[in-house]
Amino acid sequence: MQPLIDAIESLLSSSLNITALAVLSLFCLLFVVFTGRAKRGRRFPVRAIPAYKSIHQLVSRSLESGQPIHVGMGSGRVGTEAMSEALMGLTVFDYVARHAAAYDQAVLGTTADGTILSAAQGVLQRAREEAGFAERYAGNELRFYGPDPLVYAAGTAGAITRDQHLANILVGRFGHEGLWIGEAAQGQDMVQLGGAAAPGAIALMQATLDECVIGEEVFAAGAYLHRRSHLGSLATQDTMRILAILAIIASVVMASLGYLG
Amino acid sequence: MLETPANLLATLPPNTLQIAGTWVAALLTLATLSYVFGGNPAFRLAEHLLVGIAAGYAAALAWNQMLWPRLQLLVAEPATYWYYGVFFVLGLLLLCRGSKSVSVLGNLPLGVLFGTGAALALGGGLTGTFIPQIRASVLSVNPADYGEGSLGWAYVIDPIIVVAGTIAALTAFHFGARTDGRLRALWRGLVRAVGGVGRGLITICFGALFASAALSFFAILNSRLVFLLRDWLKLLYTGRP
Amino acid sequence: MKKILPMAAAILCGLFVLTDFFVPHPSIGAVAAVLVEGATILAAFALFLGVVNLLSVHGRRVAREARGRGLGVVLIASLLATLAIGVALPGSAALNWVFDYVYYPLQATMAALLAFFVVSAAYRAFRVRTAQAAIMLVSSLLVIATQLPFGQAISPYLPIARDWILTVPVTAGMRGIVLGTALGTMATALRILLTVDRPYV
Amino acid sequence: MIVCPACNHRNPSDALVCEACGGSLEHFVYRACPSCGALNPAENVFCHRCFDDLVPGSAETIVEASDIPVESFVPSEPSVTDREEAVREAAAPPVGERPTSDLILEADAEVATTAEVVSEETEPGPLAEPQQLVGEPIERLEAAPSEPEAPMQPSELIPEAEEDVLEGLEGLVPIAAAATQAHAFALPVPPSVSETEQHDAELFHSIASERGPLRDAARVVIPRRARLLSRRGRALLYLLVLLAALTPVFTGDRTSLLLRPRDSVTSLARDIQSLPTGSAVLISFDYGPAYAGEVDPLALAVGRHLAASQVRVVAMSTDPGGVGLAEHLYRTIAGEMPDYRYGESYAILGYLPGPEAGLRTLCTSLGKAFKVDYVQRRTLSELPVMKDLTSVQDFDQVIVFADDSRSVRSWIEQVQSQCNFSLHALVTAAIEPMLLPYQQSGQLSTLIAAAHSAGEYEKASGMEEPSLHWTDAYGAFCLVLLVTAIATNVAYLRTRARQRSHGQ
Repeated sequence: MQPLIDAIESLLSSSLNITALAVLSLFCLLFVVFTGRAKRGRRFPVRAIPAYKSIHQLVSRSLESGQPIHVGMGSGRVGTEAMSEALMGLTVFDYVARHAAAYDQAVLGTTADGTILSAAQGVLQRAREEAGFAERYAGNELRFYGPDPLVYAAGTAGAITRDQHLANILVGRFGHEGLWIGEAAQGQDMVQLGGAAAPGAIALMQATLDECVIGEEVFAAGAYLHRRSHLGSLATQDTMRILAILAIIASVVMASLGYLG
Repeated sequence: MLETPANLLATLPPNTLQIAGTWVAALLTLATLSYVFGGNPAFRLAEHLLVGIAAGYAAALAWNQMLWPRLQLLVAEPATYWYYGVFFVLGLLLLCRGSKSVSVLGNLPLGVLFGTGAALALGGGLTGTFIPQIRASVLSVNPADYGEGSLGWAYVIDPIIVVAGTIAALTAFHFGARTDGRLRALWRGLVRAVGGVGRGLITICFGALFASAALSFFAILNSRLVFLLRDWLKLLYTGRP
Repeated sequence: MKKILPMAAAILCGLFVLTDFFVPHPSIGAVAAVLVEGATILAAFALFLGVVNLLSVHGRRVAREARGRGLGVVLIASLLATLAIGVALPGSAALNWVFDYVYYPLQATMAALLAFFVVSAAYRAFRVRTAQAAIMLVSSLLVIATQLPFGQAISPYLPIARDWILTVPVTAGMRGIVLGTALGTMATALRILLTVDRPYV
Repeated sequence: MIVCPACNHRNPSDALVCEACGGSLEHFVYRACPSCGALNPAENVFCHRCFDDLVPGSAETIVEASDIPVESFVPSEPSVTDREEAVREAAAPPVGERPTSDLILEADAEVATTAEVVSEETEPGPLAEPQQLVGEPIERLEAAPSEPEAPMQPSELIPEAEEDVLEGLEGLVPIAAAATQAHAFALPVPPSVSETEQHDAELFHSIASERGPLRDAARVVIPRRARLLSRRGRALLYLLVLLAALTPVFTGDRTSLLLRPRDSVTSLARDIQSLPTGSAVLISFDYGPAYAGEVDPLALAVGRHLAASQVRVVAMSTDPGGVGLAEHLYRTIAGEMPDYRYGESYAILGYLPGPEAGLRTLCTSLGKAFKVDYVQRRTLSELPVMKDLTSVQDFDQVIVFADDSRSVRSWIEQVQSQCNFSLHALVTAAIEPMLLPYQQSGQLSTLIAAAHSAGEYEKASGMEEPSLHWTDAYGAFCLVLLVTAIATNVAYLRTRARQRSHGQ
């Protein structure tokens, strides 16, 4: 009993903790409600994001022309806070790999981290098995270059320029290596898309890539590509955004009137 | 086994390794820089060398710093450090991903990794970024708080830009696009207008970050050229290396 | 079982680590610390998986393809040699030599190439086709001009102007991006913890 | 029931593989777009052709893509309201300007707006019952050709689209699948054809054989930018950068005489100058070899200044590569000053993995974070330099050299917020803007962008050496960027003028 009381006491001891817990509970509640609605088929119209549309088109075109698409999943590591960006790279790879597998075509995935590599291996193997071409699963469709970001850039740029790829999609945690890969592959006849969450990386990537997803849009990859259940989390994010803006406005008004410290 | 060549190297004159090293480094620098004039065999050699050495170096570091010390602790005091044993077994399961037939065994360690990572991302995003950043954007926009008379009015512009800009930039990411109904259309127009301003601010931010990064990269290029000219060719005189 | 065990592991690990953020209690903290440390151990194992992948991809290239065979050999040899020196002689002069004279210059020069790439990217980004490109052009040139080493000598107001740009409009834009990213990160993490998204099974 | 796309065999709805030909059925689940009728893979959220939402109505239950139940291959039907929407949309004037240029680059912006408007403004209502649909496709197909045209893509960019046998059929992927399916057994004839199936077959045939709208769909608008820079232009640009970096060799670096330290640099130099002999400074080398070129000169200048002021220095790193750099740097400094010895004047503790949790232990005990030091492998208490230094609070100043804003943030959030000390961040120029808010709030005592600060620091600390400032180069680089901006816009205006004259 005592440890529990201690735990509750320590929870209550910090105002940040209480605020955070309240926000988290609200977030969870909204998330469960909206995801349930999305799963039951409630519509949630979203604005168009050109880069994701292009991915749809590129996948169709790749199936038609037989040219593979490269998906760069960056250097985020699963098991750290970089997981969420890394996971979005994996989601895009999942989408591309499923389509490629269904038509028994090649795909290329690269990453700078072993944990993403192992997750991506599972994704690709599953896609090949589900498509009925389990024997086509080969180790060399997923490549590891790294772990340093620039090593990843050099290795990946080399790999995608050696063979003719239709497109180069870079989604995940990227730093300056996004610029490196984008510019090194510029001479090739290749569509380049991508996105990252860090402002420093995205400032460079949007200068070099044909189309770019920025910041929060990266985390919508699943909803825009093939995971309809993710639409629920977009609705949650929108609601939380409105609440956050209202909170900022209310606090600013109170602060200006002298009610807050 | 490796001690013999190491000892042999130690018998060479003191500066030999350093001079050889400078030459190797300079040639590799030139090979890499040659990429500026298009891909060529020298660059490809440098690229492959880098990929190989980086992976080998990182793996050696992971072994020396992460795995070997913990393995020693586990062997020495299994009762205290039993949990290292658990993670070593999970690690071996993760290695099963390399083989097609036993790949499914890797799911368990990946579950652990994704669960831990998700919690770190959620907790960090909430307590490290979301709440502190919202708190940081709560600034007084009352001119009286910034000084008397017109001075206060002049200084209050900055917090107003920061607060309004933060809200606008946040709005730029809004996903919803419902248009049915007049009220919704109004809301939609508002979101678009504010989001447009936000997108402008985000672009200013990108411009500034682009310029800073360019400066950073140029400084790195300079340091490589200084290495070539000063340390290798000894063309530039300076008091110190 | 094949699916349930990893899912249970994910939820359980996630709950412990998450609780640690809100309840600074020593026993929960200890479990969470073990899990976070365990994640780094697993990442070290995963690195070896990556090394195996590199060896197999390039080994296959050496064995089957005529083109680039020599390069594959260089890669494999340099990898194995560095690994052997690093494991057998940690902290030795030989490892330091590899770091100082091979690894460091290669990495640093790869980064130096970014100076060229950033200019050719600017050629694309500075083309004033849209209002956004114009904003980008103006703000980049302003920031880089105000940051010159002799800026202070030209006018003491240049650094002040730069600081204003960076602390007012840029901070506002960046805060918007960061807040949005935090929302996205939280939603993504929640999808894992509530097993809406299961990339591991 | 699922019709196998390869051999038309009808399988029970829970079949995973076709009973007749053995092909996989799992992925052959298609959904017809409610507004244009194109078939899309079931996972798509947008129609690949008209970009409309494919989010279905309440009649269908949605499940995760990974466990999509196998549904009929028969396309689900658009409702009456959808049809009206489609007609209305078709009657509306084409939105957005059709690009006249033959440069796809210039078309991009317009393409994006067209697509955006279409996908945002048309929203299909809930799907209705199938019996409402008799006679519907003809109307819809009549309406279809007058739909806003997708912008044309220059044929030279996509020659394969012109030559492809399956041209125009890319939305109808099952056909492609059937073509790629190598071995099919006998193709069993369906026993009897119901009215709905007949209708579906007609719809399918009419869509497949209708060339007009599909031709547009085949010219998928892929945002491929024409190569703006020719190989020669690129080489010229790179040559300019190289020349800019080499300017000081030709000009003798004259502008370095104008160098005047900025306030932040002066204040850091003053802080270090005011440290009494024997006080201690903790330096964290949180940068890797890639950015060492930028940070090293400043780190060297600060290190020399500390050594000259006889301040004890303890170095560590949260970057695996940083320890090697620290050791290299201190070997250089120790080589210059004979009485500057390891263990007495300075020590390198090593690499601290796991930035967040690891850094937090620094507040309680250095010995817990680092069991032994990096160079001599001795416990910390054995080193004379570590006298009276047990936790991070015992240091007079903490200096962090970093190439990643996250590591500086970890220092602020995990260490500085827990135990009070003055923290100086000397970082790459690339991440400096991201840390400015922390300097404004006072959490960082100093924030310096390394790029060209080494020279300024040497001036400010009075330790000036005849070392290179390389100041001219930065000025030249700024000029190169300006020239680039002018060149690209001149080129752009010229192309536009040429296009305009072609248009007339």
